[in-house]
Amino acid sequence: MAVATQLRTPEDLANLREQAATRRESKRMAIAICCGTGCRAQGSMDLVEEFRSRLEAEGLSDVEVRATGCHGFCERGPLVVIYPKEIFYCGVQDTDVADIVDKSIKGDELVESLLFRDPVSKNRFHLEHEVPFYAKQQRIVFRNNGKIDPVVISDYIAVDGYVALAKALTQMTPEAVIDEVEKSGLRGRGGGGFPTGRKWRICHGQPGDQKYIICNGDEGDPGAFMDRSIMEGDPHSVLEGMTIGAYAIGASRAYMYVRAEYPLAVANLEIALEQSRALGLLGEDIFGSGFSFDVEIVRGAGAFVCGEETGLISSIQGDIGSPRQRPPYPAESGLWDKPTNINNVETWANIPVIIDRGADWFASVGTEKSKGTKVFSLVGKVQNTGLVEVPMGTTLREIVYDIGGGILKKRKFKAVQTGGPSGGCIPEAMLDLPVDFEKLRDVGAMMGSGGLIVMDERTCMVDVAKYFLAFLVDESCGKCTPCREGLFQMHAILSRITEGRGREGDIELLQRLAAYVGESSLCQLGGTAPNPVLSTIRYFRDEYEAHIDHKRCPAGVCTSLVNFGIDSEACKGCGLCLKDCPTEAISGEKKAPHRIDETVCVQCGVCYEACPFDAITVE
Amino acid sequence: MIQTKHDQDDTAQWQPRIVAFLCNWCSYAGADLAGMSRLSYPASIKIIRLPCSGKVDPMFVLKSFERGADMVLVSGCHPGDCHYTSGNYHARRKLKAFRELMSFLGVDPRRFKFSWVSAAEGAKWSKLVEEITAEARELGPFRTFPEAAKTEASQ
Amino acid sequence: MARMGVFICWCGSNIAETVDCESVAQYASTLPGVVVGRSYKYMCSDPGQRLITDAIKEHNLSGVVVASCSPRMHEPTFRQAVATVGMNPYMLEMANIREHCSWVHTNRAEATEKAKDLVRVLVEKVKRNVPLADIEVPVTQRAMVIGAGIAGIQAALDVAAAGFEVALVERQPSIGGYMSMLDETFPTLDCSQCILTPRMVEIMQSKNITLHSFSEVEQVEGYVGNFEVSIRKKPRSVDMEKCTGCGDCWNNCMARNKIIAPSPVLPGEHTPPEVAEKVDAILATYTDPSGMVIGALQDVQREFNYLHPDALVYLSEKSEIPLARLYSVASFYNAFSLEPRGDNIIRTCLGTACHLRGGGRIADAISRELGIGDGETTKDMKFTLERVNCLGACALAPVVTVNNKYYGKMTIGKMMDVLEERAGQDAGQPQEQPQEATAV
Amino acid sequence: MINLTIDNQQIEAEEGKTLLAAATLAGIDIPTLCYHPAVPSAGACRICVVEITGGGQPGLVPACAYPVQEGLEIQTESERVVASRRMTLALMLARSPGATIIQEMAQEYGAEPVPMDKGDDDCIMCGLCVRVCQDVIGQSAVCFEGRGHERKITTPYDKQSEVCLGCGACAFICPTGAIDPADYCPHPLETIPNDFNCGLDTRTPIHIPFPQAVPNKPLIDRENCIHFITGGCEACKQICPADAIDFDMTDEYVTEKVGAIVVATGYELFNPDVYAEYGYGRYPDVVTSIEFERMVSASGPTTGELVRPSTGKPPKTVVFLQCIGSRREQGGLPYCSKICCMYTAKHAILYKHKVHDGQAFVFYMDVRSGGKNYEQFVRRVIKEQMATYLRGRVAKIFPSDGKLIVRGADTLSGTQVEIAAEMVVLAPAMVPAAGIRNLAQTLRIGYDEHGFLLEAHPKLRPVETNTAGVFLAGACHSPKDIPDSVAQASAAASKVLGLISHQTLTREPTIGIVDEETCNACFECEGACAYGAIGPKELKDRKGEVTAVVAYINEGLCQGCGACAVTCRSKSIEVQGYRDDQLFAAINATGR
Repeated sequence: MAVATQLRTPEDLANLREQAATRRESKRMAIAICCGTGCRAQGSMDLVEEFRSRLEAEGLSDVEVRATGCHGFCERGPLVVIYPKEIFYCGVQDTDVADIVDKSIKGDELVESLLFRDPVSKNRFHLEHEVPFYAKQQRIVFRNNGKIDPVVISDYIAVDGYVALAKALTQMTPEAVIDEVEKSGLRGRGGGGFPTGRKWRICHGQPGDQKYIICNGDEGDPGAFMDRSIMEGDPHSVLEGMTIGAYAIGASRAYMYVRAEYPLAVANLEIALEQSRALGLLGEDIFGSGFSFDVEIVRGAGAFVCGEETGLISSIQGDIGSPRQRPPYPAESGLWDKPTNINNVETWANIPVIIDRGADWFASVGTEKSKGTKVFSLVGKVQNTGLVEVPMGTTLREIVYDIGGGILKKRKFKAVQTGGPSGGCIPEAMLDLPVDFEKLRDVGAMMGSGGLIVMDERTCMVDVAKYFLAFLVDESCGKCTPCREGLFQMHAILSRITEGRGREGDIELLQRLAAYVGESSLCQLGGTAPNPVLSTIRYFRDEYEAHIDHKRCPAGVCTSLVNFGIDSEACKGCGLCLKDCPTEAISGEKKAPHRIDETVCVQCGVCYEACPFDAITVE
Repeated sequence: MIQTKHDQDDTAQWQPRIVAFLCNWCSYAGADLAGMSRLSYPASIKIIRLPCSGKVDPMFVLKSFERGADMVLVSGCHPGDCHYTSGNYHARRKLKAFRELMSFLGVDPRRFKFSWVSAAEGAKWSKLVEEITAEARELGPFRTFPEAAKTEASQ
Repeated sequence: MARMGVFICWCGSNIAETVDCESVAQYASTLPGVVVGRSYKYMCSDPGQRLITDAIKEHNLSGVVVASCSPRMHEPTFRQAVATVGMNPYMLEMANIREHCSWVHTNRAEATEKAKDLVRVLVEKVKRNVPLADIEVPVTQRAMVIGAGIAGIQAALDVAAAGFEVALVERQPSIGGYMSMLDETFPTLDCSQCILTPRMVEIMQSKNITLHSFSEVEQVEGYVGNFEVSIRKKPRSVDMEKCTGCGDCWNNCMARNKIIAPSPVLPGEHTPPEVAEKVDAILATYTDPSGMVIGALQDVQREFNYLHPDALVYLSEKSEIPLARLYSVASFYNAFSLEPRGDNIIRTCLGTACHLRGGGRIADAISRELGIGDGETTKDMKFTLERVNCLGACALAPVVTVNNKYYGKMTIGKMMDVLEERAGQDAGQPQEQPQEATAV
Repeated sequence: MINLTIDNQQIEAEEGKTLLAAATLAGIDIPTLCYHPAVPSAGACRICVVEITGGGQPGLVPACAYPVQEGLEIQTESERVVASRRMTLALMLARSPGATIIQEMAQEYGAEPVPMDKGDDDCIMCGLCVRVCQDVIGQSAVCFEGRGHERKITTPYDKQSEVCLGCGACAFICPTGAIDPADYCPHPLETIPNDFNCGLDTRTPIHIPFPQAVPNKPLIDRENCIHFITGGCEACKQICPADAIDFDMTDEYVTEKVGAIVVATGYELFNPDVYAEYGYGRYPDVVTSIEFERMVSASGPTTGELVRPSTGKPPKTVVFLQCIGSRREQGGLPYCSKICCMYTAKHAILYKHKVHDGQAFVFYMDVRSGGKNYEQFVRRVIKEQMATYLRGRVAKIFPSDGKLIVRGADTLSGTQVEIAAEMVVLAPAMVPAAGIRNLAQTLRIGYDEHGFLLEAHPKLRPVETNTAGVFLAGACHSPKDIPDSVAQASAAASKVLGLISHQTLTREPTIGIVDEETCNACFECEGACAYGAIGPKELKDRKGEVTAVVAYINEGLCQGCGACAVTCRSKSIEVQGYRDDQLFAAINATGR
């Protein structure tokens, strides 16, 4: 169905949009099935096949089956949404296809069992926008995810795709585009929050005819996967944003650096590139404006440090991803020593909307200094894990409880970690903190790429700090002493603490080392590495003291400080724990209270997780 | 050499007459050195000083034989040492060609000697004279040219 | 008609010992054109010379032959003498009856006979001499000294002191010669450097001396007074004007040893052909491999399931990217493995979300089950375990992938089942392929 | 130029320079470890961090890699800088407790007394070796492997390198000496012998021959310089503050017009390794006199401390052997080298000064001490028992348990003598400097069979040569000591002055003359003339018409060799004083 004709003028684009839109509307109904990595892992591709063959068998040719990108509510995957009514079915298996077709496609009823049931309020919702997970969200970046088929460009064009590009190239000067972006107040979504407009203006002002644009799709933060979903679900919005940016800055070439662990994203982007080149939306003299631009995909190879600008640049240049000292900043001398502008995937995806609907509209969303929305990946001990796009200023409580559906297994909320290894944790007391670059930084955390990891009482904060340090020690490029040696020593101290060999003064030592590493490291990986430790000490000093002074792990996580037992009254003898125990340390007859053999138990805590009756005791 | 020299009687042997054309810078100086070193050699040789072995005109050699020389010697600097850079090269090539002509004219080529003697080779000079004198004795007196000259003079 | 004078010298006893000088003189006077023939004990002495000059005046001689020692010794002496009385010096020549006669012959009769011959030859020649006038030649009033040891230095300084320009040519990079290597000098035990160095400095400071160090005489043209010496100044590779001798260069020179450049290697010389073939295919897809090193390595890894050493070496030779750089890149990034990997590549996610939901426990369980640690491969090459930092599917924590197939919300139990299922399959081609998109 | 403030001191620096360079120029010391002027900065070790207090983003930045900026204010010893430096040193000490430089720096700048896990790896991972090999030398033999704390420096696959040149730059530049190229270089490492110290110590390709060299400027030995062999390494060019290095220099030919030439090319020492019996070249403790001189010299390889090459300890017994190569009819040089007896006596004295309890022996044939105060000098050595003089020759030297047995004869006592020496010094003969024969031929002066230049007359004209205008001085004429050389030099100078002090000089008139009637302009003569003295000359009639062209001999250039006269077919050229009629007359006179 690929349209081969070149779009030479905005009018050509408009005609194509007309055609595509009418073709979409002509269909009575459309069954949108989420084929993001998450749902795909739960078999959504089979659903697509099943629906197609069923519809064919039933001769219902006026219904379209659309394999879309990620809808965001991964917890409840695979997701199916039936348009135009937006009926929302979750947890759909291929056995339910027949039911859905008969009731919702042919008839006008709902398949009750597949409707979303809110664990707290227990009532059911059958329209997507009513589902609490989506209700409070405002989807700008995810505007097309779930609505279009990522590998069909006409889908994207049908929903006003490339209108912004045509407007920018034919009606606006590069300076005007930059002013618009600056006026919009858009700030970098990669983590730093540097005003995008100003960044473009600096690079635009640099001398030299050859400039580069880079899309940072490394997304190294563990617990963050929004860039993935955008690249998989709506690649053209990123490409369009980059083309507009390149026009504004005067760059002729761009590189998209995509993580090795995102093969589907690479595949969808390659297809999107082919299709936009075929339509002349990339390559020579786009829309007859004389502006030529092309994009090349560079696959990352698994290095968190390549998320740092200069690390990424040296990786593209085919070398180890070691950052270098700045200045000179990449805007002055970046890729192959030419002026280079680097922005995150989510930042680029915002650009078309700003140009299309204007800076004022964008500025109306979000807080005074942090404009627009932010996509968070809500994960960890929360009911509804998935991607949440909320306007800046939304409070953490709303995200965790209203959207996230509260804590898993109704355990008590302890903290939420934002900004990944560079960020910090926020205790319950600050749940009402509105999400904003400055506010998060003030409390010792960081917006970061947007990973929101919810932790409950069963999470040991010292273990979390140790986890992040272990991550950073493994991901440090090893070039500068503070990061290579400092983090190693801090990790060693934390390991001692979690193994019950903590000593007096360890906390102060950690703080001094943290200050040193943060201050003296060469790049921002080292610069922000101490944040997780500092913030866990700041808010959960008591846990540290418990580990050091009393050799106890209140959360029952640090294995060497904990041993598990079974409370004979509470234990119903259901045998769940016995089945899961990896070392067969649990014994007992069905319906009779079970016992844990101390010598064999490795304190892995699986039984504690598995027991529905909280019969496992922790001392 | 304090005792006076007495007349040694070695006239019994026939004393060939050898005319020698020596280049002033090397061979002549070499002969001087032989003298200074008091080396002795037969008195058969009579030295004519020329600026360079390159100055030896083949006609001189012919004229010497005609005037009764039993042997003619031309001696110059070692190749490369010539005071005039290339004089000895000219001499070597010219006189080599002339030697073929002489044998054609009936003169035993062994009667015409060519050698290099540097200013420091006094000993080499004296040995050279001894050798060519012995050879000249072997060859015996050279008569072909003087007779021809005599008959010519007589006509 | 020539009026010749012949004067035989006795040279004390040096000539008279083996040559009867008186009879030679007597014989000479009988030669045609000879008007006076005398002999005297020391012709070169003052009375000897006066004997000649008086005879010239008395007999109005036109030419003189002096038979004595070598002309190389006293020709100038006698020529000056005759010039004082108006005779053209070139009308006088010498017959060498000492070095060429008396000193080398013992037989008195033969020696005397030879002396007579030599005199006769010279008389005949000199009869035909014509007066000659010396040639005036301009002199370049500059001097050259070749070699700047203590001798060269001294000569140059003396000439310069007299106000003349000197070109001092020294083959070594520095003047000073052997003396600069000495510690002390006999007999005074002066420190050699202390007495030499001032002279060396004097050379540099003297405005008359042009020093050509590290240079050799190549060619000498011309003759006394008008030499043209061409000097080859060997390249120091250091600009003498600019250099201040601060020492930064020789204190930081990197070549501490003699070096031997590696012999150039023909690409693929010792690479198994099938490996070379595959790498060539990969390289064909890149216009400029140096920019796409990571892409190229990923293709190589997909082809061989790991970065085969021969492939890396061959890639380095073909793309001229140093093997060191490829190796450091290969060992830097987690995605690459320098060791052969199993058919099933298990990746357990240890991202924050997965960590919290027990990702670590699953990884430990797999390690216990298969007996392999992080990055290791089972003996039967069936399984490789890699602990990775985030697979980007955090909503399904804890996540495990096997050859890019995602398994979400894993438990240890489920993991064991997957292992069994995978162990059962005979692997065949490893499925490390990226997922195909469902292009419509 | 950029203006900035360092430690409240107003500084001006060139744009593009780093803070470190600006500070060093202003005499402010900033410690560095992973920095080297010739290697691109990495800012890795962070020892050189300074604090930006104004005019830029505040914080700690590495001075070695941070460029100077207009109006920047930095402090090099602020409290934050010192704290950071102390922590960096503490961490490095924890990683490399054994590295001496880190211990010294910790002493000097203080290290935070922080309890840490101790490592034992001397390498502080500064990366200088990788960067010098990759960016300066251009070979990329060593590289990083892995990342983070497990990162290490190695060659690909820990195997022997195929590209390592063995230049040793990595070991030279490593601050802690943790790397040794011998581990991975494909060939054994070999230093560059310093010829000034007779190869007893080493030098680098760019070097000055010796500290007091004049001109005191370096040169590059292109045989060993990496740039000229592989095209890589421009370290010296990068570092030179005066930008004086110019690799493109080639031979330059200069013509000097001079009136007189003094040859003073000096001598060399005969190489005694031809005499197997002395074992020179085989036994390290058998040295030549010049090597001994260098060993005792303060500017020598051991800064004046005399030690045995084999053990490095002062030799207790030294045997001096005279006339090695000199005064030998066969297999050597027949002449006496004149200076050896004197410098051996001097060596005996120097040896006494250096090793008071040492014992010296001298095997001699005859002590030649003819110069002024020479004999008294030698007498003093003998009288004050500085050396035992043994008249006789040495038959053989052979090693036995760490010593060198010198077996020789003492003809005065008529006995066989064996001395267990710890060092043997040979006094080799003096031979003219290498290449003397070529030079003599170029100058067209004579030389003897040993290569010593020939003086015009040994007694009367000792400083002149047979070629007018060329004079001799020093050992190139014959073996001589310094006093004689200097005297001869001054003599030669006076001869030169005698010649060039005049505007003109007279020359022998024995030159060629062309008989213009008979010359048929075949110009054969022009080819024969070595001096280019012959050229065409136009004969004109009164009306200026050219009637004929004949050969013309330039009076100034012609040397009178007569080659043209002999070549001339029409016999139109005569050499004045050696005309054919004169010579024929002389030849005629040879007959009775």
